[in-house]
Amino acid sequence: MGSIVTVNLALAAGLLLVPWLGGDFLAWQIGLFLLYGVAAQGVGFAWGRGGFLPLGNALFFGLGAYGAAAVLKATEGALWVNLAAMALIALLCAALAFGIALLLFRGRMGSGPGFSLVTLALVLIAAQIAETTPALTGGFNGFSGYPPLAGLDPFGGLYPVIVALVVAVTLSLTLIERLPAGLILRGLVAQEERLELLGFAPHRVKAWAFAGSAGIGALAGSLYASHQGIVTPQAIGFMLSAELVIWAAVGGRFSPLGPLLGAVAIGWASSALRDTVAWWEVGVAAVFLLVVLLQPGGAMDLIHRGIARLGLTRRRRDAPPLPAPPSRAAAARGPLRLCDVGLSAGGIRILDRLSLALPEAGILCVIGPNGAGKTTMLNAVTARLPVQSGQITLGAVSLGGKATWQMLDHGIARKMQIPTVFGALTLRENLQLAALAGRMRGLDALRPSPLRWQTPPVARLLADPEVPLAAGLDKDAGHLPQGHRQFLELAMTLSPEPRLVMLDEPAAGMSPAETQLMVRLARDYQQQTGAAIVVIEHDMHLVDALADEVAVLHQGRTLATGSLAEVRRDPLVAAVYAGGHK
Amino acid sequence: MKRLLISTAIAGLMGGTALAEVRIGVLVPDSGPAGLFGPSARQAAALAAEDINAAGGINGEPVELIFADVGVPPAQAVQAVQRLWRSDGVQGFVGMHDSAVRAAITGQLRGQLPYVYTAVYEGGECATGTYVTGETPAQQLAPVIPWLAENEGVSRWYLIGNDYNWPRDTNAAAQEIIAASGGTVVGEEYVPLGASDFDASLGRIRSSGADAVLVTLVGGDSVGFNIAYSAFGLDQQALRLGTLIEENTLAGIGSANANRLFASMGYFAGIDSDAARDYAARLGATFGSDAAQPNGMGESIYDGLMLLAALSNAAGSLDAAAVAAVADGTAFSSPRGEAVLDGNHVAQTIFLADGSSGAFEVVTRFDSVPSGVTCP
Amino acid sequence: MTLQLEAITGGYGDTLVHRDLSLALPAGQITAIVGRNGTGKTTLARLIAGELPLQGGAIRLAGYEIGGLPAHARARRGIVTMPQTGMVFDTLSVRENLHLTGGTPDQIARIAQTFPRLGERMAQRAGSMSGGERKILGFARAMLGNGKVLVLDEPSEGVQPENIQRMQAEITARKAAGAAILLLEQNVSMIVSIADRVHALDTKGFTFTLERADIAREAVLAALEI
Amino acid sequence: MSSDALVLFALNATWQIAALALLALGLGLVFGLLRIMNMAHGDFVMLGAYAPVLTAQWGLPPLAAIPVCLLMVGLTALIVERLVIRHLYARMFDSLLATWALSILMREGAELAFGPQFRNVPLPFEGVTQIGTVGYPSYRLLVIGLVAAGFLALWLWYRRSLTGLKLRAMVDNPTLAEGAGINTARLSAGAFVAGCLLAGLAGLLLAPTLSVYPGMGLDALIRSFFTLIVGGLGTLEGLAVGAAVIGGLQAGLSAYLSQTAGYLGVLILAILFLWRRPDGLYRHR
Repeated sequence: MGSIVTVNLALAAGLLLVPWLGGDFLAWQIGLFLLYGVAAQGVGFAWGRGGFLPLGNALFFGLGAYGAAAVLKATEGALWVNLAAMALIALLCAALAFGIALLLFRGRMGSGPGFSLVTLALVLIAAQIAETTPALTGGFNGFSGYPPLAGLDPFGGLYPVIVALVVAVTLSLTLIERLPAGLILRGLVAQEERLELLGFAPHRVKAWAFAGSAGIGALAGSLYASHQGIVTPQAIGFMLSAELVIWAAVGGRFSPLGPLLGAVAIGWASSALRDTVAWWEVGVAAVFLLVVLLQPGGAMDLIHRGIARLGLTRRRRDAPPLPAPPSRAAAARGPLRLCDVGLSAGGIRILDRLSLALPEAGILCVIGPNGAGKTTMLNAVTARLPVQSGQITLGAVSLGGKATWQMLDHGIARKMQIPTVFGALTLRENLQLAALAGRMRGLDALRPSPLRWQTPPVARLLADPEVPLAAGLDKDAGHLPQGHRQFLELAMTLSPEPRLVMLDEPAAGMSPAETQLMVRLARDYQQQTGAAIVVIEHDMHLVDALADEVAVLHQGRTLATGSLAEVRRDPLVAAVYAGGHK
Repeated sequence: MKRLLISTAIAGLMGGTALAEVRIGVLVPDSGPAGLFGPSARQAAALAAEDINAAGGINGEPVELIFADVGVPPAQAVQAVQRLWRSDGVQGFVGMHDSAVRAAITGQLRGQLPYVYTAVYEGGECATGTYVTGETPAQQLAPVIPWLAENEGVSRWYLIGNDYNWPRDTNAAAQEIIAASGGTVVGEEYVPLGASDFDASLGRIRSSGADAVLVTLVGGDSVGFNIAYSAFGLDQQALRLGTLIEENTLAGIGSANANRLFASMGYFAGIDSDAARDYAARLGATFGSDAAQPNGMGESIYDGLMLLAALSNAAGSLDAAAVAAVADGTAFSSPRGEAVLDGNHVAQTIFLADGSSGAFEVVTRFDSVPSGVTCP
Repeated sequence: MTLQLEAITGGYGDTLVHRDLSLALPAGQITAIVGRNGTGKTTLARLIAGELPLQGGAIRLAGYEIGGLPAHARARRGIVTMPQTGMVFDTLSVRENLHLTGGTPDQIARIAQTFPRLGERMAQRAGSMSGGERKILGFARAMLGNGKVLVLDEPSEGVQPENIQRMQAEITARKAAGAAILLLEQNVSMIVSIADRVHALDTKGFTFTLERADIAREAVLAALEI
Repeated sequence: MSSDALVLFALNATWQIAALALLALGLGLVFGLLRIMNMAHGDFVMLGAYAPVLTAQWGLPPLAAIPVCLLMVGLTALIVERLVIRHLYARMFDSLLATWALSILMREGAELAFGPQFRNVPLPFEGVTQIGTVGYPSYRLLVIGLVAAGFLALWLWYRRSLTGLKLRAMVDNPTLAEGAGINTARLSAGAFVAGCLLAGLAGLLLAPTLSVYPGMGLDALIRSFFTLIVGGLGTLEGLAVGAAVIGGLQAGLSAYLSQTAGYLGVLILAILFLWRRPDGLYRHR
């Protein structure tokens, strides 16, 4: 926490010194670039933290600016009315962005360029409307003739207000990184699939990020109206949107300060060079190109690396863990049943009227030759693939039409075949995210203490001397060897105390000792919680050691169920394996 | 051009020591859509400064020009204006740019410095301390439409422009003038800036039976429209009148597509007068192969500087209040001819030129045309 | 031509799957590797093909080091790989799939006779066929052209027994023509029928080797830990 | 509506569609084959449009514009591929941003090299062809014919030639394509240069109907983008369908409402497509 306060105090002090050292005029100049910078911080937040690139964020900047101008004209400088109205406009912009993102990301749209292009089209529409409705916006010539905020002189009193906004936004963005919300965002970028299996809805997470990005842009825009005394369609146009992205990229989109630095540095350099150097635009474009090619983290990345080299980064102190609140996943009840489930992909029938009743407690191992539909069955249960016919029920509840992220609240957790962990996050952060899963509610995302939650399953795993996790908690999960990754994913899967655990080839790539450990951990969890566990496995030793019951799948159907010895005796099973397949 | 850039850059850097000069800020578009007027505007400014200094400068002091690029969004343009004003000690401004930038600049200056706006525009600028030499719709149309009715026999007008303030205000003025001249408006439409497809509009023009089209499209849109217009043979049906088609735009349109294309402005490179010929010759002599094609938009900076110098010399200083006190009736001359300040606009000569040959040939001229703008 | 893997190291980025692994694939021999899932058989195939970068060691084809060549250059030198998944071009027709490998019309006609399912579906999009049929097509692709080293990753998975028989005949024919063949299989019968040498692979490397005379079902199953 | 007006509308719509398809072709090729959003596409169109300007300036015969265009655009594309694109094949956002920076560089470079002013490219031949009672500019009819023939030839080439087969194989499964001995790096470079050359040729063909200036690329880029979005990114058939829908919608709305309505209509349609049918009208695979 100390460094956040230091950085922001230094930022505030440095910015407030500008008028004192450089005069009101310089402060006025810097003020504009700071406002652009705040809007670019919004872009950087969505892009660097949320992982999706908005190409039309001037939409919110412009709406904020036009809105504030209209309010200022109507209310004639009553400070609190003005401020309340500006806050309201920012909230409305945030709500608009939230709605847009929710609609777009809920569909088939990933974080790819589709979203960027929609925001681009939106800003083109907005600019066209602003340009061609003079009665409303003043048209091309702009909206003017309103007093500045609370009568503050753009060359005097307004500057501290801008600095206050800059510091407030920077502080908020820095704080969010240290809060559960920031961790969830980082998880989103690192491994969306795992986040979803941990019960977080990616489209909602992205919508919140975009709402924040838009709200920040609108706040900057509303002060821009006071700073300029005129709002023209450029404030809501494509070119400004594009520049916001350039500033965020060059300054560094991963850091709250990066976009601010980019906007002030490029804006100020452009304004200084524009009139004397014919090449200035080429220069800015070349710098942008070089950053994209060679320095994707922007200038702030260089600065961070420099600081790290100087050894100035501080180690974070570890606060003592807190007991985590009860998990919603632990409360779920009812055995899982698949009834005549059919699923085809790419014209190939993978599940063919598959019926399978899982026990409410105990361990079921699912075996079958490659291509029998074992993993697809798990994909059908966790709604990763759409079921085309049949029913999947959990007790009395039908799981049809539910999304992957809703499964955890029904008590279902899953470990993937290829372990999916948050590779860019440390082990500790992986476990923190898993501790939030199924337990976090509403405003917990903005409180620091949930990051200290420790769940009973993870506590047990960390206390187990054989489990190779406790030693390297501050290492990046992406650098773990395959076997250790399996244990990390197991810890994350068990952390929310699910009633139904699905383990897809949990021992792949493991040594015999590790395999034995995995067997013991799965058994322990089952006995401690009375949960149901489904294991897909090829390794018959493991099946033998683990299974209370075995189901054999073949060509998308259940071929046999029973104990391992029983299914081994089954002539149908023997026929399938006769070809030599295990 | 490069030499000029360098010399102004050096002048800018050395500015701190050369106190015995009057500094004027010259606002021209070097970038953006109007960037093509940048070179001719800078050259016009250089010639004007030479002429002002040769005639004794402003109040006896030599004039020094400081340029700023205002072909950028208003927020960035006013940064430059403020810098020239607050850091470089500029005492007055002359600018040729779009109306959004003008509105932003008048909002910043608030009448504290004299400011001359020189671009063709929609009219109506009445801010304190702001003087306008640019042609207004009333000036470009009031004498021209009746003349075309009489000499070309046109009466059915179709109005087409880009969808923003200037074309809409121009057409509002045109409506009245056409009605007063006995003509009718058979169609009026606006296309978004950056449009490239005019087929639907051309179909409407054809079926409207128009015999004249008033074109208030700008830049590339105007070029595209006029090319398609001729491709469809509409030049046979209706003549065109443009109020912002200068030499560059005409070059883009091409001689093959310019049949019966008229333009109405305060300046054309082909004006048949000693002042205009002298101006063209000096451009060549001063800038050699770098000389930009002279045109009404670029040349307007010359007029602006001449007006500012005349105002200052009349007032004895560039103090805004002193200038305002003597402004009305101030006269100056330029390659366009003589002009007199009437209110804060000028009454000036308007030329009607025919571009059919690919170069504008002045058909007729109208002297002392009033701006039609009266400020309260 | 003999392919020689000399102490190769490689894997996925920082995650190394093989360290200092050595193996010889002699010309005119079928070498099989067995091992559980996750021991790195597919990774080995990808390292040989050049899909994954070699992080140590050398790969020599007839003595010539090819470990630094891009995948297409190795393919042109005669290293043909049939991957375990994605072994066909789904959007191309069966004929186009075969044509692309350098199969002449004669060769294509012959292979279509060998595998009648392919012959019937020449104009069909490969992606619309069943998993087994695509395996056969992928296998047929690997058999066309002039592969000197054939790396076959689970060719029999999901394939009907009669077609497995045909595959074995094709492989044996290529062996007779002098190709070095690497068979990565879990199908014990196939290995027992045609392999000249079997290596058992574990996460730590090769554990033991069976020569032709010792290759029996039980011994191979032991390697698979079934 | 009279039959004349109907014929004229149909011709105009056809022209719109042909021009859009021509403009979008290079962009679609580069995106479809390489998954690179070439934001500098419009600037290659611009470069191609300057070829006849330079040819005239150098006093060369008009037909020399074709080799000048191919040489100028091809060399630029080759350099761009080497220095920039090659490093960004798997990085979609980065390639978008880098080509955008390139776009600014090319536009500003063109302004420094060619000057900011508008250039006129005269029609290679004048004249109006009578179709029934409707006269239509002959050059436009020629371009429509060329585009139709070019598309057909390209489609056949893509479906029938060995290079076309290799390209399709590379798009389908790059790893397997490498394994089949296809040098995908060289093929990708070739595809990028070809896409840029098509953009340049579009500029060359459309130059006599457009305003030619350094900033003309932006409009070409945006129109191409929306064509691709509606058509579905990546197939020739989809591109033709997209051009038909966008061109038809714009022509229809412009004719019956206004140009602004046509412009907004296209934007709204693009948003709807990106949202509900991200694969476009013509489903890929």
